[in-house]
Amino acid sequence: MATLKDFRNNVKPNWCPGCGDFSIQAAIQRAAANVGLEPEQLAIVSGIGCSGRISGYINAYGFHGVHGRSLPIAQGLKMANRDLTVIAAGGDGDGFAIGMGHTVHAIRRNINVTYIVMDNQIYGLTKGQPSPRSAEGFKTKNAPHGSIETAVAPLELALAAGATFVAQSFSSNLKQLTTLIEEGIKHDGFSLINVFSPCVTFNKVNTYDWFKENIVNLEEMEGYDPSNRALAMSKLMETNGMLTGLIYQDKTRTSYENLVTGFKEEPIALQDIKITSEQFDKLLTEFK
Amino acid sequence: MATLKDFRNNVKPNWCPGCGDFSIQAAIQRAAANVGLEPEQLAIVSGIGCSGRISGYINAYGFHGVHGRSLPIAQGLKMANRDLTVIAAGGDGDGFAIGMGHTVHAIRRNINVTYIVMDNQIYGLTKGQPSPRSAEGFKTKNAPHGSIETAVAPLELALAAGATFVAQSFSSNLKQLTTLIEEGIKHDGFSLINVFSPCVTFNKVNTYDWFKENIVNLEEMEGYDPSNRALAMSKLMETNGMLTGLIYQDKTRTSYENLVTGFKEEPIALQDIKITSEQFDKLLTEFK
Amino acid sequence: MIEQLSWKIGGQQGEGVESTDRIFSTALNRLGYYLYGYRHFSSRIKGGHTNNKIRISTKPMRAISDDLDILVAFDQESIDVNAAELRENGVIVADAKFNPVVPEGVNARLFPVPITAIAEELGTSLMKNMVASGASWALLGLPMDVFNKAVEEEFGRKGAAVVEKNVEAVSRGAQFVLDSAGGPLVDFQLAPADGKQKLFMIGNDAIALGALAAGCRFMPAYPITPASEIMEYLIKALPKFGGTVIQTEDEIAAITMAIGANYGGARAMTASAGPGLSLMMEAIGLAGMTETPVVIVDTQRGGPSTGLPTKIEQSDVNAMIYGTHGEIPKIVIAPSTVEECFYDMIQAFNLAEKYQCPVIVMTDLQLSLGKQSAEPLDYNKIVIERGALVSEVEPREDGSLFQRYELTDSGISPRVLPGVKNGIHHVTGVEHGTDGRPSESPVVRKNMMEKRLGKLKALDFDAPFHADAPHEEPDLLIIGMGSTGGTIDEARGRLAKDGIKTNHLTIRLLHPFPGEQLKPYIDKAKKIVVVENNATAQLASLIKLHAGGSDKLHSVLKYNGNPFLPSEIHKECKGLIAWQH
Amino acid sequence: MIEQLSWKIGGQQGEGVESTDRIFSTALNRLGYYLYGYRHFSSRIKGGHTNNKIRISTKPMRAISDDLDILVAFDQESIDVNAAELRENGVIVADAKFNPVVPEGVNARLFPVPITAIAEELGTSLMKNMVASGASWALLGLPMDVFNKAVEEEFGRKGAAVVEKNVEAVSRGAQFVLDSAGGPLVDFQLAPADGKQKLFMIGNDAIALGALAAGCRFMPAYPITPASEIMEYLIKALPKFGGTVIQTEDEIAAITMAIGANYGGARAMTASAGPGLSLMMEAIGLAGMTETPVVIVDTQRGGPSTGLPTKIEQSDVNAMIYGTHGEIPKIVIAPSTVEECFYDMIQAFNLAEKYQCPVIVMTDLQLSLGKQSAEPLDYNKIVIERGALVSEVEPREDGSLFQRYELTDSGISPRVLPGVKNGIHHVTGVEHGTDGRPSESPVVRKNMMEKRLGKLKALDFDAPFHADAPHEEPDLLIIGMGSTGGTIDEARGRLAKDGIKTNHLTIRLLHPFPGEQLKPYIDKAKKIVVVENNATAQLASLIKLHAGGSDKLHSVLKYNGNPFLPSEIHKECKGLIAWQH
Ligand SMILES: Cc1ncc(C[n+]2csc(CCOP(=O)(O)OP(=O)(O)O)c2C)c(N)n1
Ligand SMILES: Cc1ncc(C[n+]2csc(CCOP(=O)(O)OP(=O)(O)O)c2C)c(N)n1
Ligand code: SF4
Ligand code: SF4
Ligand SMILES: [Mg+2]
Ligand SMILES: [Mg+2]
Repeated sequence: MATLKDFRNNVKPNWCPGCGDFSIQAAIQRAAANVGLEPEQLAIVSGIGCSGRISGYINAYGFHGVHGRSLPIAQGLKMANRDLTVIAAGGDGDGFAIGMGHTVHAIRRNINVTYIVMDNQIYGLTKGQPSPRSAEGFKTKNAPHGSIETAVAPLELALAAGATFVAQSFSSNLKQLTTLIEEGIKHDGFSLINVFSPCVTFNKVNTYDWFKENIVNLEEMEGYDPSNRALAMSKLMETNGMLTGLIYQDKTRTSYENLVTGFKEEPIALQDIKITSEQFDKLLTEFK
Repeated sequence: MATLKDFRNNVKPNWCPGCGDFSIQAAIQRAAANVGLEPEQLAIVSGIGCSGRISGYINAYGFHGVHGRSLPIAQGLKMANRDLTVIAAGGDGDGFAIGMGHTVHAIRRNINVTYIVMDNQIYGLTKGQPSPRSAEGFKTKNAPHGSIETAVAPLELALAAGATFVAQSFSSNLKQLTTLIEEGIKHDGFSLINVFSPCVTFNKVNTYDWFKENIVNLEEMEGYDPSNRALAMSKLMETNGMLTGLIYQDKTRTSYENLVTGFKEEPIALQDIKITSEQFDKLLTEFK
Repeated sequence: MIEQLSWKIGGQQGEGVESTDRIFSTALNRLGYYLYGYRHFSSRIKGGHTNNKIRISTKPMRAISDDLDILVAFDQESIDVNAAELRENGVIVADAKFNPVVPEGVNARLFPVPITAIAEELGTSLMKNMVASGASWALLGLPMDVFNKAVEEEFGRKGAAVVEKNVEAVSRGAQFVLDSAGGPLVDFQLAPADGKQKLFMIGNDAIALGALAAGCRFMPAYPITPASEIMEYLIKALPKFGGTVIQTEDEIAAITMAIGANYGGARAMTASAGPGLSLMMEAIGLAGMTETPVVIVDTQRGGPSTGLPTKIEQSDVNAMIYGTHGEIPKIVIAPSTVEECFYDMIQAFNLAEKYQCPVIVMTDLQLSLGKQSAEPLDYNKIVIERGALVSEVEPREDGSLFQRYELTDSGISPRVLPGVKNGIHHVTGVEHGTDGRPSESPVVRKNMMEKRLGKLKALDFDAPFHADAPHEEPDLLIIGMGSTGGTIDEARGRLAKDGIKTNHLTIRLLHPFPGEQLKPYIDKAKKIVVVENNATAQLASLIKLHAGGSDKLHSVLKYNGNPFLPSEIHKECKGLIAWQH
Repeated sequence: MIEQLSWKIGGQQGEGVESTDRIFSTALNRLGYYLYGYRHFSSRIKGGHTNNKIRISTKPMRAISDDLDILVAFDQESIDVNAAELRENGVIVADAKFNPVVPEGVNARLFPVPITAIAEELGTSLMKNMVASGASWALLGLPMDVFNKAVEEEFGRKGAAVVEKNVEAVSRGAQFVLDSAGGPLVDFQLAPADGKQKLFMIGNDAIALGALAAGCRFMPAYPITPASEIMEYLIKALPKFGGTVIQTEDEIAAITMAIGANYGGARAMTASAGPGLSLMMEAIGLAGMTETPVVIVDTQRGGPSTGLPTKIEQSDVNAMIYGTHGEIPKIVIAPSTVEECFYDMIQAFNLAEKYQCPVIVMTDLQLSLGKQSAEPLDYNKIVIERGALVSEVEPREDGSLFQRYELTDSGISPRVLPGVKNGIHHVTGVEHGTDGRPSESPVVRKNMMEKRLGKLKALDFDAPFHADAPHEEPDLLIIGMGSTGGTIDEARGRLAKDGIKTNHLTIRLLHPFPGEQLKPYIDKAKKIVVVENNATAQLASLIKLHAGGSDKLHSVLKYNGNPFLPSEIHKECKGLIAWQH
């Protein structure tokens, strides 16, 4: 069986020292080993951004696509080969700005993909513009007078979009993060895991310390029931989205692939695709 | 002062007889007259779909754009000329499928545009495919085995996205609809009004009768407080989004235009755009 | 006895025009006639004039006729709009309900038939289509049993009572018209057909069927006219083969999902028209850069922007060839018949995997939606070639990645699918080295650009163009693409009668353009006419750029939304010869 | 005394390379030297080798030099990577901290300077840039007061103490290196500059400034390399003029918002690079179809897909010209200098409103990001022409709409802005009649296509190309676009020394392509070389298609991510002459 080190490759990430993304990479590697995957059974589809480089830093199949489209690529991949474990990962700009439409639709479609948002509340790679996750008043180069838009509340949005698995974590909490990724992978459907991942270079507001102060950890909350959607929503609204932990999971639903008429257990990619001449003749009768 | 008939033109809509969209057109015309607009002060930006034709059926400036982009066009227009009343209108496919990203972002940006979704839970113009608003199990030509995706909950999404005005109505309730559009126009910020508008040709499930049976009218609910966001959210979740009326309004926030540094009362489109030579010289110093 | 005839049914959209055509022409197809259909319709659901026209012929025929023999009209508007097209002493079968009038100046035989009345008597006005097609059939004096059999099949599963009602409607329509006309029209007696079984389908059917036969098992797509039928067919068909269609949120999701699925090893495609194609541009570049196979169908309609969604145009050629930023290998092919729609889809999937690049299959609205007779499709031509696909990989000791982008002589590298042991590698739209990892090295960059763009140098494409070139020294070389071929051929027949010798090339590979292979034809030609449904002569520009001939090249362009008529091409060509002689 | 010199600073990204360059070159600019900068950087934030190179000259000079005179190195990698570029006996100023070593085979004068040590002694290693630039300045023997004044201005608002610290860092660096070198380097003594005040800016600055001057008051855009600086400048500048920038959710929102704003009467633009351009294709068609002015800047970078985001390429030409589906009028212009970036933006906004269509302004990464000296910009050339904009409309009794798309001889129709009384009309991306209402009439369609596409027939564009054509019968005609002009000119200087006569055309209007105007040059030329930064010779294809000359046209292409060097063009051209003579 594969171990953690099997998911490591020899590439040195080009992230800034101290970037939150390192821990997310580590958590994915750990989670993959913990759930018993072999490296070739895992595929990571990523977006464009500092975060997007992650698919190249884990020893697994990796697809680094275009900005904002990691989710449709990941869903296509999963539909082609449902035997694979497919993780999509990318930045908050990638998933909540240009990719927002796909994010909402991937959630409601509920294909079995685990989506990890590496949320630093800023655009890292393009050097510090505000992201849809930047709080109102947040000042950066591209918003010298402070952002005047309301920040996106990704988890509330996800619940509204019909999510079956919603979690949030913090890159410093490697243990929680690893467990959540494991749960996400095991979840039968689409899982969204938003991860606070400080950008040490450009984001001088949402720092490690800031998160430590502001995070409300569900693990420390007595009797929270993650199967209660209304509760999840109201807790999120109460805490201004700063909750971490497993916020909501619907175990009663099964994933999209299992609902598709005629869809087989055997992945499309492995099926024999040549039709027989009998099948062909039958198809032609409609046109006679 | 302009009256209802000033907002009528001599074009016969090409909608099917009985289509819900007729009443939405009438409601906009009434609302425009009621709030005291002159036809030239109103601009309607619409998407592509049966619904999208609406901008051609009202005597006002009309821009019929491309599929899914009515909101950015409308926002651009409002930024150019904030004296105009700008209404964006389009189908549920237009706004919640291809346009979903723009919808979420227009909501959080909060530019003073009134967005009317003509929600027939189906794609009309392309002849009856499911829309993101089609309920699970909904059968159409393009989903002969029934839709297997969770329907979009637009109002919950809007609240999650930070909406400052969220309303819903039914094309048969011309009075309520007209009032809500008036309120939307008067609201200082972005207003979303989702309108159930039966497609009599392709949607055999969500019919006039079906809506009459399933709608929960807030007007009949004692003591509902539309300024309470948490309440709005929980009522929506309780009623599976079938609430009509003014669901939420935040009157404490002002619209985006009023928050922009340096933005003037005088519309950009009417300002003198030639800079003076003194201004120019000053600009050049930075490059010396 | 005549060899061919044209028939049209007109009415309001949603009124049964489509189904009247369907029943009538299905029955004709059973008799073995060659059919070629054209639909005139608008971008609205109910109301608005619509008409369907069919050419019926004893010989293969792929052109709309210039004139019209029989017009069936559900309303006066249908007469007013279409009567001018009727040939001298043509026939109008019209619903008696609206007191049809033949417009002044038109010389036609009018047969009012109580179409609605009969249908309503039998229970529902929906049966208008039966009455109208029955009347048409009877006027032609065709065997009634064949028609009834078609009706039986159409309604069989609704039970005998329904079949009976419909047969009754047919026969009442037939009887009424025969009584007024005094029997079948002698001048409309069609010579017997060859009786051979033909397929009767639209290009979109053939595309969908071809994709299925090619092993396509996944189609993410977004509805749009005139592409939607491809999706609709596969929605029904794919589940029987373990595959599925996903109606995505937009075209960007559709193409990127298709790319993801192809990366995963499925054969996946998407289809759209101009607006969707434009939205796919970035992703097409991704497929090119990552060397991921993907097949995209563009069913061209009137552009630009939303344009004329229900009208023909061939104006996306440039966008297909040049549309993405940067430079990628890409193949653009243009089937010109329904049969080619089928075979080319198989070829498209094979090429996409062989050359590991996007393949765009281009049609136009007429080819996509015009229902027509097709030769039986040959199962033996369904050959699936998956290119350099590697299913087993030897372990490597050195911890290196699989060399997915290995530099080879052909530029084509071994491809392995996720899931395969020892095959791990990286894929990115960023420039990359042989293992797929990002690289900014100028040397790597140069090699990779040359590898990718060089792949198509040896492109092995079956028939980059068809040459129907009987003349050593033609007066005119006519070049076209897509649906215009049959119309050009009909015009050529007339030109031949005028003593003008023509050769005809149909371009099937638009990119990489077969310039070198075309050159001999271009060089030899005295005059060249390029026929295309657009305003800026896009095909002609490709020819000029890649094969020369600009000094003798003339364009015949049509961009008013309608397909070419044979007479138009005939006239233009004749004028050109006369003028230049 | 020498006339020109080249200097480079190398280190890790985020280490102060940029700021060292900025301080050093700003001071040089003050002295009136002509500067031409080049940035080598990667798509990552911290770490990874980066270097900035500047050409310093007493005369106008717009090319990177082939070799290097002085290299300032913050690490050994910077020496290893760049030493080969050093000219014989060149100079390396390196941080003593890493014990710098001159690579074998390189003959250079090494001056280790305790750059980090001095900076840290003075309080922070951030001051490395001061020490390094001070040392460079001193070696050249340039007047210290000018440098100190530049430092003062840079830090003035941070207070006297900070200024003092920095001046101290400068002088310590200067002193140290002068001690080791025994005074300024005699062979690096630059002749005095002309002392005239120049602007020192990147193309993106000039574009943003030009937009502002043109009256652009709204810019919706999405960040991307190498376009972001345009947005950044306008974010700071627009609020002072009542305008604003919106950072949108994506490029589709950016362009459609810009279209909405232009429809509303603002002058609005957006800017992006290849990936964004690809995403805008559908909306560009909408602007064309609705005849809405809009200005789009494409700062080309290495493609395809995400490609090489920090490297130069000129490979979006085809996408800009042909990228949307269907056929629209569109103008594509290519400034070739920083000054033109400014003036062309004014022209772009005027053309967009005059011809009521999208205008794409094309640059490349080197033109957009290379910081260089520019001639003073002329306020008097800021002329704003808003075309057929109507601000008052007479009432009409008949209830008809304003004829927004009136058919006129020029094809240009009166345009009225929403808000104007009696101006109500409809706008749609669907084909439409003169009042803007949808129409499927073939006649209307034909008229409207011809109206739209005909508008640009009379395009009045200032200098579609520059001709530097001193020779009646040149041996070689060299054609380029964008940032390559200066490099070509430098190569031409060397060719002249070889006795080869060259003319040089810089294409500035890429679409509609000025084929007819070019023809005389093409026809007269014996040989033509087209120089472009791409792999498929996109400019050459335009020339072939519109102006001919394919038999004598040769392409010099570079697509490894780096800009051309003068020597490369010189060699290729010389080889061509030799080989073909
Ligand atoms: C279509 C397109 N637009 C813009 C860009 C430029 N771009 C690259 S990454 C990025 C955003 C980065 O922010 P985020 O997604 O939050 O990732 P981070 O770098 O913060 O991890 C942008 C705008 C691009 N590559 N493609
Ligand atoms: C980019 C693009 N994709 C697809 C289409 C085709 N199309 C036109 S309208 C429409 C959807 C219509 O549904 P909706 O928005 O709900 O409007 P309705 O007709 O129901 O009012 C589609 C898919 C298009 N015009 N443009
Ligand atoms: S810029 Fe920010 S997000 Fe990017 S690598 Fe550096 S710390 Fe991480
Ligand atoms: S198809 Fe449906 S939505 Fe469209 S006009 Fe008809 S009833 Fe209305
Ligand atoms: Mg981010
Ligand atoms: Mg709808």
